Amino acid sequence: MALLEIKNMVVEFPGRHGVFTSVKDVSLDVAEGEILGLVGESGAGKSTVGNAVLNLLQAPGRLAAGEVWLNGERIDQLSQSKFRSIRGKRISMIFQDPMTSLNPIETIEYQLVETILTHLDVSKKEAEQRAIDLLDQVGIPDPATRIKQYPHQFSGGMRQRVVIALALSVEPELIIADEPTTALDVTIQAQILELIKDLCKSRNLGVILVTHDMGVIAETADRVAVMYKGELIEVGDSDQVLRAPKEEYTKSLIAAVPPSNKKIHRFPKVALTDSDGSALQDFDLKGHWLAAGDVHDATQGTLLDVKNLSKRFLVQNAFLERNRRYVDAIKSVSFDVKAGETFGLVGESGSGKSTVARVLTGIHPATSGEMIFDGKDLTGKSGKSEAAAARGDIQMVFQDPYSSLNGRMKIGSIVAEPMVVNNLTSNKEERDDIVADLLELVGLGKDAARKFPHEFSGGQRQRISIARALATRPRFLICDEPTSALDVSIQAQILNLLKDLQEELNLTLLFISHDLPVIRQMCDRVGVMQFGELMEVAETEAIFEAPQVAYTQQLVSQMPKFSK
Amino acid sequence: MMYDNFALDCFVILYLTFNRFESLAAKGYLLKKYRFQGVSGFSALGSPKQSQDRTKINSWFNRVFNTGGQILFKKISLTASAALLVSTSFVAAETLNWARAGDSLTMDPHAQNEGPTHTLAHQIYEPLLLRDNTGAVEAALATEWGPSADNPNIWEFKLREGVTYHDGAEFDSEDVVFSITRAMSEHSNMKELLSSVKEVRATGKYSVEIETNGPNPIMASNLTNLFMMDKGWAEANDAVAVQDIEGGEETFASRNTNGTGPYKLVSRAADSLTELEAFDGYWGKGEFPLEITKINYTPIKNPATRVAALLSGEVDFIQDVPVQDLARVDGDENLQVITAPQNRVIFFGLNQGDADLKTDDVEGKNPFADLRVRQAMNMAINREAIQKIVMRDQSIPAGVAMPPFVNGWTEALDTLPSSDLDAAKALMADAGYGDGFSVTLHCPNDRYINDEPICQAAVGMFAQIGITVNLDAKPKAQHFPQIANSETDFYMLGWGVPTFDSAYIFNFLVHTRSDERGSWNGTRYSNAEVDEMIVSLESETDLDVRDATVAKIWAQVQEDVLYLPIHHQVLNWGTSNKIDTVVSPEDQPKFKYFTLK
Amino acid sequence: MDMLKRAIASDLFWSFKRSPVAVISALVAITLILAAVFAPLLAPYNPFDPASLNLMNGFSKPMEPNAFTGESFVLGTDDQGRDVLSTILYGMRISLFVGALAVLFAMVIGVVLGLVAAYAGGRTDAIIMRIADVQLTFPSILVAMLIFGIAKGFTPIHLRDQMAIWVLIISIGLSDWVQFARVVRGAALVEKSKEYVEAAILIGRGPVAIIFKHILPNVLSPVLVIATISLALAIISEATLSFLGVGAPPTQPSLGTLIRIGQGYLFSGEWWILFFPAVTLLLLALSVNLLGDWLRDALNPKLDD
Amino acid sequence: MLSYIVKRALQSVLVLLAVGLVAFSMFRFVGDPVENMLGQERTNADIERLRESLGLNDPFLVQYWDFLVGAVQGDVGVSFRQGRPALELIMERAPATLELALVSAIFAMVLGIVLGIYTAINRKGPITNFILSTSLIGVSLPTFLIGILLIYIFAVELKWLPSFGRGETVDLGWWSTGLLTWSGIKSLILPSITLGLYQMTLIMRLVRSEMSEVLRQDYIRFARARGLSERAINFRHAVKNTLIPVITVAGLQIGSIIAFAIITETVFQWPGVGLLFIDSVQFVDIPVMASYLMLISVMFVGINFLVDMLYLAIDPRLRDGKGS
Repeated sequence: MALLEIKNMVVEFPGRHGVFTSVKDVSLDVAEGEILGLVGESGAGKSTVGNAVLNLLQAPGRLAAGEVWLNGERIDQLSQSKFRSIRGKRISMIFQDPMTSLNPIETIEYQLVETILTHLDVSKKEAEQRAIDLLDQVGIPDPATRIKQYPHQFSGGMRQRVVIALALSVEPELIIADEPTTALDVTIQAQILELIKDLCKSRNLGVILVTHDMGVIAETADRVAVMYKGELIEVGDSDQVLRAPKEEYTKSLIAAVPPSNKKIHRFPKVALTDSDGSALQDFDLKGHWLAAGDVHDATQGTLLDVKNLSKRFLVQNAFLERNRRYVDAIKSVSFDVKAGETFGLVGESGSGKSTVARVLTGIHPATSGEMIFDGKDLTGKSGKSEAAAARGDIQMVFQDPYSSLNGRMKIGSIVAEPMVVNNLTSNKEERDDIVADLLELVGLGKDAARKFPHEFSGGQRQRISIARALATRPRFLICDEPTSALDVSIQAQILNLLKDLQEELNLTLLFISHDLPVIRQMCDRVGVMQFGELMEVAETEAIFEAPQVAYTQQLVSQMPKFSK
Repeated sequence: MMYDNFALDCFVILYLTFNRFESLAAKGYLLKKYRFQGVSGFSALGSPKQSQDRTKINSWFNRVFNTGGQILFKKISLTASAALLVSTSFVAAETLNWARAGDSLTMDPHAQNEGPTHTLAHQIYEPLLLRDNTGAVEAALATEWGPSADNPNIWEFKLREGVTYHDGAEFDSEDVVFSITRAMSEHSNMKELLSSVKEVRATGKYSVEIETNGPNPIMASNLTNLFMMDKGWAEANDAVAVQDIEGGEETFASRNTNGTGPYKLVSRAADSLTELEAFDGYWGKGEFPLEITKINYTPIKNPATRVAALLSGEVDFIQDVPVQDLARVDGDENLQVITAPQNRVIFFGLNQGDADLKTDDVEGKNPFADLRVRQAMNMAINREAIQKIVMRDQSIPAGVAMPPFVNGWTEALDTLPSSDLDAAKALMADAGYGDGFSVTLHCPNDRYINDEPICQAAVGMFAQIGITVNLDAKPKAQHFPQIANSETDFYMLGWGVPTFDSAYIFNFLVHTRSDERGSWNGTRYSNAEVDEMIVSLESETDLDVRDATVAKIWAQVQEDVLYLPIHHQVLNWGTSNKIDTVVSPEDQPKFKYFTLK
Repeated sequence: MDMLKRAIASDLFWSFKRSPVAVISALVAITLILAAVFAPLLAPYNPFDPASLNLMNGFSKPMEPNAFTGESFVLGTDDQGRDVLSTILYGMRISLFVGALAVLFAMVIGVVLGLVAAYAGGRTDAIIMRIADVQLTFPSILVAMLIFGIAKGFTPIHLRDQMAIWVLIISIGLSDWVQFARVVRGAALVEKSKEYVEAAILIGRGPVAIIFKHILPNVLSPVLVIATISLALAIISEATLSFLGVGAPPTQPSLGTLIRIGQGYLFSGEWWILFFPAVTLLLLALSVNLLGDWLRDALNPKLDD
Repeated sequence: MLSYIVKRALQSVLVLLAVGLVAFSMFRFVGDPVENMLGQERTNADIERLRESLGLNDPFLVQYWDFLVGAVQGDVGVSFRQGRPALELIMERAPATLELALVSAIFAMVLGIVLGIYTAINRKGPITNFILSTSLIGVSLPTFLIGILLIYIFAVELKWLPSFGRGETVDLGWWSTGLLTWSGIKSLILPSITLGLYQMTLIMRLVRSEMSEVLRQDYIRFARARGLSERAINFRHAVKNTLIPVITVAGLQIGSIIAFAIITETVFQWPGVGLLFIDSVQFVDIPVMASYLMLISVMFVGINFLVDMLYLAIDPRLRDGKGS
């Protein structure tokens, strides 16, 4: 008998445009000691399933049909008060973001003890001891001291351990982990996944691991359930589903995942993925404005030369110099980028990779160091106009497709703005033509110019962002995590687009990402950053196959492996 | 005999004052307009016992005239009248909760010359002479007084014997000399009233004389708010000098009291609560009703709250009842309203002296300089409508800027101008302002009864003859400086006459503005002939000549339409039914006269 | 037309239609505002024309002929013989005019300072927010009384009678800008950290263009909410100031002045002089407040349940 | 921590200086005190002499300097109206205002927080809608009218409560309190409701929106997922997190309660500093006006400072965010 059995679950959200069915007739089961990976892209309904099991659907969502059985007992019809004795005690949940999952103004002890006392008939003393033991079990050093601390005194990974301790505090039978490692860095992610796996096996827990990350599934799950638009597409053993998917959707989904073990030229075009509805047009660039001029072919060899670049931020101002606090975001970083190549920067959060991009583009001034672009000084030391002229050739695509476009401007104005500011065109007609062409080029069609950003999906917005970046006819395009907020299938399309544009327009790319497999697919050479320092620069394949520095070795070994 | 004339002068003023009451009352001029039966001060006058007093006084006055001023010292038969006033002997502790709009500013009796301050002081301190609740001058700490037979510049006073202060000290002539000298000192606010005094001398333990720089016929009137302090107490407590507010000091006397009055101060929190209780050693025991034994005095600023406190029974007596609430108060079974004409006339002043007005829209000309415009405006004011609607009958329309109590007042002068719009328009057209003009009217909004609504109503009335009046109504603190600094061309002013004599009006309102006179004359009116006549009043010893001059000045003022009179104010007191009193025309209740039903 | 269609199709309008409170308050508010705007056409009399007034009409009861003149008024007349209905309509004009301009004034100052503080940061931010603190120390009542005093000192005599309204606008506006500044600063700090601002810097936009062209449109929603609630507040503030004697002049009374005048007749039985203006003010302020409330919830997507 | 306090204190002094300057420069225009200080019988010569002796003819900066020098020594001058040191007057009246403000603040806070929490937990429903709509009436009518209506109903018609004043007070040293007598407490009821109604509505709305926000946080969902009771979630987790931002606003509100007491005190003849201020404005009693404004700023700055400290005490994130 399965630990948890979901039978024909239907979840509905009544809304303005009628009832939206988020989960359609899904049946699943989880056994003791088993990790079931629930995978799918955004909107697949995978998190909703988890919430529905625990009766935690956000209003106005409702479980419209289906049954949930826990250890032979039907629980979906229980009253809220009876259900409370199941939550936490028999089924626990782990949320995505450890930074927000803990009450910031109570100690860890308070939150643990409170949970224990809610469910177990033990004394306060016993509960406190139990809480310390729990922290010990999830791998928090010096638990007796740290238990008195507040959440903000823990790092992200440690907090997720606390969250897990909380979820385990009264020995539940089942844990629903909703994207438990998405907010964490690769190295921490590996540790947390390892912890979940250990606990599952040692305590004979059932685990539902909800995730969008195929690599995580491949590493962790015993069985996989694939969801798409509320429907369960395919269930099976991890190996079988990932290596030999039966269903078309699963096949195309897996095809879109960047493999960690090899470099492929292009992601295959897939039929059933959740496409952003755009199609890359065949576009004749010959004789076009974008390809006009000969600058793009002019330079060979090194296009950008960065020497001893440093950036220091003031984090706490004070009247006296000695009381001010600074943080060194980049410490004496040197690298060069050759014309036409894609140079990758990889690193975990806080490694300074995004700061490099912002200093290069002039969003932040450099504290010290040199940046020579095509023979011109970017720091402005040898003349502001020289730097400004060079900067016109450097453009950037940002990480967050939602915040990188001004929601109050029409797409046409957004794309045209760089031309207006830099007086690149003589009149509005010319500008409108170029905007139309750019939107065609990135596969959106010229009608997009009259719409507002909120009318587009994430992938489409990234295309708009790219169109804007191309509007000044740059030679050097910086992509700062351009796909980290996107689903894999969309990511595949955007990466393909970037590769196409690079070829057609002879662009040089600086590609910044925390995602090692993506780096492997995109880059010719890679620099690895940690704590503001550049640890290692090498050819991409060399980094992955024969990392030289210990940190790089750790990164590569701990990245979720999804090989094809 | 010269001297007799001075004494007479004083008597005449008093006589005229009373006579005015009588004649007004007799005509029903005041009475017929009151809605509230039996509550007007003058209907009280008509009550048997009081009219007896009045008759006595009148007959006595007549005697004075008939005997040609043989009597140097006058003595009002106070004992007799008091005996009539006191209906019953002492009642058990009776507390009166009393509220009015403002509080006394200081307990130092000479530091402020201001209504609420004097009113409170009157319960605690006493002057040599005072006005009783009917307005009649009565003996207080002086029992006899009058100009000296030998020297017209000297007034002689006989002091009451056996009077003690609240602390037990005895009252004598030293205290009088001390107090009057103190009131004449630099920081005293009472010194203007004593500006004619040259010296004060004790001529015996219980006799005092005041020497003036010239004959001062109205000395008695100037002394009715001049309180007597104990010299010993002041010296012991370092309170000899009057508090110097400008210099930023505070004295013992500004917070502590030691008077001879019927009530002594128990506690005081400024703007909040002042508690008084009857003084056991008061000399007037048996002479006055003194039925109220305890007084709690609270200023309540907001009119609605004040009325609410009366309606809810929290206070027994409020001094300023908004006219619209009189009916409600009088209709309450536990409350009554009593009214009396106040010694105050309300009028508009016009800048007729300047060549051009700052606030008008006429270029290069001053429309107010044209007599016809002033006449037209005088005719445009519908005084009866203001009385009926704005004042709810609680006013007496005025034809002259002089309260009826004042020497110089005649019925003829106070005749209302005809309210003839067509004639007014014709005058305007004659003057060349057929199409009207615009001007700003400055008005206080916290000084007189319904001051702002009166101005507002006047705006509508002037509009009828084509004058567009912009109304600028402001608190008094901002309004009065505009008059003083000649910043207004058209303003409202109210004038009370504490001396009951026309000269007071002329000095401040009619004389050309100069250092010593005309300080309240915002009209820029300057008539050398009139000025000369005004100055002559000060030393004119012949009563008939003086009266003739007064009449002449008034005739000129009226002819020139110097002011546009509106009405004489009427005072309203709202009290609990158990209280029996008349309204003091100076709005100064003196609780020793209050009786309880 | 396109705009209208978009507006009707918008989520905001959808949530509006579903909220009966919002619909009713909008109807009431719009009716009152229209009545005020078209007062000269709707009002049976012009209470601001002193020549047309007859003092003898004073204190007429609603719907009853006056004892002296025999004239009859729907809502009665006040102490000056003005038709209460007309006075309310004209008074509402003054109240709304003062309220709207005061809010506009506060909004312009608050939004500009808030944006500058957020964008510039550092010392500029500290100075602006410190000024805001000082401003908060002076409650609106004090500000108004002080400004009244100052304005009197600086306005030429012949303009002083018209000064009141403008002083009201400035003083209510001055005491209100801080909350605009605070909210805008908060919202702008969030917007400033967004990547579209970096994108704008990158393409060479100057700070002024970034502040006003990029950040400003994105912080307008909370500004709109505050503006609505401030409007109600400003109308009430004006009434309160009128009680302290620094309100609209009695010859051109606002609703607040009417209430100040009317409260004197609460005990005397002439209830209509207070009642009708008070109810109008209540309806106006309440409906605007309720609209603001609804708008706040509707514009906060997180609360959309 | 210490440097933070010193910094705040320095800033406060700057604020006070600024307030002093503004206050002083503005009061010059409120009116002319001379007119009120002299009786009706004053001559033009008297006016000139008094202006001179009050220093009103001195240049503005000289007057401000004198004022500042005095203020630093705790001497802001003597009331033109009552002839007593202005500061002493203010301090004598402060207890009345502070008690009124305190009771109003407690009324506003307690009711505001309770109703705010109720309406946040029960977001829809007839009671919530009723509370939300009727509470708006409190902010849709001017304070003075509410006060007068309350007097009319409870004092004049029902005769339950006093219409004015503080009732009997008891002196505890220099502090006079109305909280120890029955009549004092009865007298407090109407004024504190009048004064607190507006703040109550504000606080209620603030609590409601903050708490709605908090209830959407992940840690609340996580608490629910751990099986904690709704009671524990709402009152142990949500309320505490809600109250942190509420403290700031509530602090500011108490500051404005003291200032808004001007109106309430006028309506109820409450013998506090607000009433004193209004009397002073009408009398152009510059020293009292200036002291009042300084008092208000000191209070405001003080409350701000207290709020900051309270914030530090309550929120662990700030507590060692500053220290470490």
